[in-house]
Amino acid sequence: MLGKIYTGFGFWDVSAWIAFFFIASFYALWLRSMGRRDYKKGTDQDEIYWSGNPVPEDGADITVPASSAYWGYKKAFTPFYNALVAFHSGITTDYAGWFVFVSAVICALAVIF
Amino acid sequence: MNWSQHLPALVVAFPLLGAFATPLFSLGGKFLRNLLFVAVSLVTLIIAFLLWRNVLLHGTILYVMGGESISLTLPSGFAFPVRIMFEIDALSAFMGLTVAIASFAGALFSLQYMNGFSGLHRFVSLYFLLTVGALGMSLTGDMFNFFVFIEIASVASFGLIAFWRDKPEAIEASFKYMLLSQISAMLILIAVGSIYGKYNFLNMAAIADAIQMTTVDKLILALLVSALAMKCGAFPMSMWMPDSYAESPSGVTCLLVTVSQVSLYGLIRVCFTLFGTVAQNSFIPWIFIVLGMMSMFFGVTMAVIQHEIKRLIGYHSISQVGYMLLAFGVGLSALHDPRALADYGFTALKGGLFHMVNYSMYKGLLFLAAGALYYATGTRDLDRMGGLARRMPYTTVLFLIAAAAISGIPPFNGFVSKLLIYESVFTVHPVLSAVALVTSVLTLASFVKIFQTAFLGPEKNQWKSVREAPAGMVLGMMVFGFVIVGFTLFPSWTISNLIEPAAKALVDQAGYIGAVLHP
Amino acid sequence: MIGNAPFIVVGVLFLMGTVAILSERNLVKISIGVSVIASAINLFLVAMGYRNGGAIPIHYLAGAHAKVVLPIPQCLTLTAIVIALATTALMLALIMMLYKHYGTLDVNEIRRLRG
Amino acid sequence: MNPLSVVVRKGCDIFAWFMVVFGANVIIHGDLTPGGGFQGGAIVATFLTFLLVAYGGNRLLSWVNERFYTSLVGFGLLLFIGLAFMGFPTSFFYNFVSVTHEAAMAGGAHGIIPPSGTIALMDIAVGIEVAGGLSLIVIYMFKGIRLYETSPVGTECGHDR
Amino acid sequence: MKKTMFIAAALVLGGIVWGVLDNVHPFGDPLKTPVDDYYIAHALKDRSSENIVTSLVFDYRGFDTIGEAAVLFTALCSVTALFRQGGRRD
Amino acid sequence: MMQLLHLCVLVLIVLAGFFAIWFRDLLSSALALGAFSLCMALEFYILQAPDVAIAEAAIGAALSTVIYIIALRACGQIRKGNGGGVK
Repeated sequence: MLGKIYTGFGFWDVSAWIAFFFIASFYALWLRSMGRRDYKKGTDQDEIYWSGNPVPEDGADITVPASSAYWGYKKAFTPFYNALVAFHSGITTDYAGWFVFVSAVICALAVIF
Repeated sequence: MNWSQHLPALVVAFPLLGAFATPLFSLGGKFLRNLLFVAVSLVTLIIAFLLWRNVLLHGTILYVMGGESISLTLPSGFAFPVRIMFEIDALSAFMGLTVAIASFAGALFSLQYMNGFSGLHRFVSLYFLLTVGALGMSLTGDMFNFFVFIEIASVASFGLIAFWRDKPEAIEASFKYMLLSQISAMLILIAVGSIYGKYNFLNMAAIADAIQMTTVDKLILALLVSALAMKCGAFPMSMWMPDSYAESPSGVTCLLVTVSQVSLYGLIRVCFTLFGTVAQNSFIPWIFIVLGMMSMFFGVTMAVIQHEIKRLIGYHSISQVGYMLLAFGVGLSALHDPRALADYGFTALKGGLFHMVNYSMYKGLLFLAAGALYYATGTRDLDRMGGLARRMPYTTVLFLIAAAAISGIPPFNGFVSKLLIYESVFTVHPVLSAVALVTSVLTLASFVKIFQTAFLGPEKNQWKSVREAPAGMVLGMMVFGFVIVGFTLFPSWTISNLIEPAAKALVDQAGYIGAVLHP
Repeated sequence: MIGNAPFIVVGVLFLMGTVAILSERNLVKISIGVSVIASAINLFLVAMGYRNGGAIPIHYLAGAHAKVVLPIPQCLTLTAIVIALATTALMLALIMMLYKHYGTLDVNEIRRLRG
Repeated sequence: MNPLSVVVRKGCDIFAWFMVVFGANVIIHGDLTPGGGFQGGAIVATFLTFLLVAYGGNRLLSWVNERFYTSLVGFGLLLFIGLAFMGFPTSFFYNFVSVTHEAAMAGGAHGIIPPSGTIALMDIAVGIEVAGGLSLIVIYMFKGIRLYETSPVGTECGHDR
Repeated sequence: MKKTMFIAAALVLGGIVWGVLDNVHPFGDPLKTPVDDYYIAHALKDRSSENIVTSLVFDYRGFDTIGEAAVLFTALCSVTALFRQGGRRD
Repeated sequence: MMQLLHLCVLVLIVLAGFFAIWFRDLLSSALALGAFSLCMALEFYILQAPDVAIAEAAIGAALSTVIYIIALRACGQIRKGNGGGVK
């Protein structure tokens, strides 16, 4: 059941990973038990460090929206993404056109080779 | 009468009977209809499982529709099959089992998920017909029959994608898919007709035996490859995929994913078995590899910037299909060389097939979890979600399992199949492996994004009253979760019992032909 | 005399239908293009099964031992015709719903799903 | 579509019934003459088309009974797949009542069952199904126009809260 | 620009499809007909059906026909689901 | 003689198909499609396929045209009379 899978270069064994999982979790628990005991809930230690940004009022939702995730990545690849989003134009005949185009290319390759 | 002989016909006929009987049963009220829905799906699953076991024990099964006896393939004096035939080798049975599992889980999920809609008896009929189409595509041994089943599956999916007809986007997505799929159906029909005109056969094994390597054959192969690659979502023709996956009801989406996998099955069946020697020596493997690389890379890069949950997961479908195309392309290029096949080709095929079933399972689970989120919150926009982990613990855990599996985090099953693919395609060229690794990293990044924005973080005031999804939906998700965990914990059992027979059946063209022509 | 004329007609019709799908902007015109392609393929299938001097594939009309045109393509064409009708009806139903929601039949304006 | 003049309407009345009879003829003699279940069913479905052209859709919709056509479709389909299932001891779709031509010529096919067996019976089943199904498609497309004219968009909200 | 490219692709595809059709076999002269000859010889003898096409549709290739009936039923279900009367929950 | 008729029908098919696509007015287009189907049925009859000819005449020429006209009416193209004038 829990045998090895040979991939040609090496092998894959689940039991090793399960053992690794237990060792890693014990290590994490041990690290956690080494932590400081003078942490107190409800004091200043709980507060978020706002670093000059405007502090939201109490009860407001403070989550990072998904559109803001990987902002730098998106900024760096703006030209690429402009072209790619323009490619997904939403026009049905364009989609059909790409399909016909790829079919024509594959058929032309079949004639050539 | 021995019922186990008739399993191949029953596995298609039973859900078909269910579809035809649904209008009758829905007269008896909601309970009877739901009972039919679950019972027929469950029985189909059981039949598919028994069929798979029979194939594993006894080898390839033939079933002649309307023949006088089960073994009748050759009427005396004529050395060719004259009737429609189901030819079920290990690969077909494996696909049928995958479809049946996805169909059962989606049915359990849809019971509760669809409770706000009207016209549900039509939904149940269409759902069964979609199952029938996918099962028939994976089991049939006749080209025109394959076309008919592909049309059943397509028409049922148009109806199901547009089922929420008061939403303009649903109709739009359905129309886009319909136009593309009609063109592809026409191309398939031209190809089937040309094959018939040239060789006078429609049976796959007989065609595979008679096929020659002329230009017309290559053109027919090219038409089939482009049409089926569109159906399974290779990149420049894949724009319908996120649209229709995002707009269909979630219980249907998990089956649509599997139907696209069955189209991929048709593609490899055509390339490996039907056109065997023609395909492997020409440019076709490189078409597979180029399409696969483009699908992987562009699919995942589009997914990273999405902020609508089902659309994001839909773009991942394109990139995951790219992995399989890459693996099958490498396997196809190595097919004519026994040493290369033993060296890396067979591993690539195993990885591709294992990834196919893994993908069906975890992508189905992801779509179901997204549907559960939608059911609970009423929005699909990730910007508005947040902190749902406390309110929906089961969904969170199941989503986490599926996300870890799709991102290829060890020890989940997605990692195992991706490892097989990486190491085998590395032998052909390191660039292929590098693109696959980059894709995997970006996949992980986008799923971290979903998990962080939807489940983690402080609880939003808007979602204080959100409850966990109903029991039926959680049960449907658990079916997939159970399968994923099983594959994760017992990969070597899975590979030796499920994947390796299928891969052997894929490369064994002579066996496929011989089962029909030389019984 | 007639040569391969039916096959040429099939090619021309296929080309006309494809060009109509790709270049027209009206959804109904696009669906007419799909119908034309479907009919072209039906013609292809039937023309492929024709034998010169062949008779109708019905025994008492053809006579006992006459040469008969091939029956399988006609069987396939029957199936293909009904499938084409079913998909045409569904496509027109979708077009009706699209017009209801978007108020237009122009394909360039029906693009809420993009990006 | 507005109603046409009296002459056309009367003509359509008569011809529509002729179409039904002709379609039934094509269906029943499917195994003997050109035609069969699909063709006959489509001809029978033109009955509704005639009435639609003659009387206009709004009057037609007040006459037709959808439940009747739905039950036709269900009955035809269940009969078809039931006949297919009845071949099961041998195999799915086995033609379990047909006799060979010699036996039929020698008089071995007495009784109500035709010598071609399930071919003729399935013809009838498919004819019923196709006639009902095509009529129902036309009816529902017409109801679609009415839906478009009367009800506003977005009445059904699904589970959107 | 894009449109021109697509039309050119359509021309190429149309030409290739015509090339396929033209080279399958000459019109009116099928090269191989073993399966069809089997049907022509056996349809009347085994099944006593005068019309070969009907015997093909409902007996030899009957499984295709049930698929076709299923396609029609599917389209019917889809059309009725699209034009259903909304608001009623059943 | 028969071959001449055959050629004439083929030319008619191409013409009807061309007009079905070329007409700007959608109603004319749909009717041209009906005529196209009728010519196609004639061609099937010439090719010795009466079964297919009956099916094509009943389905393609009658029902399909009616469905097209219903759809055009639903889209307001008949009463407006501007044909395909969405451009």
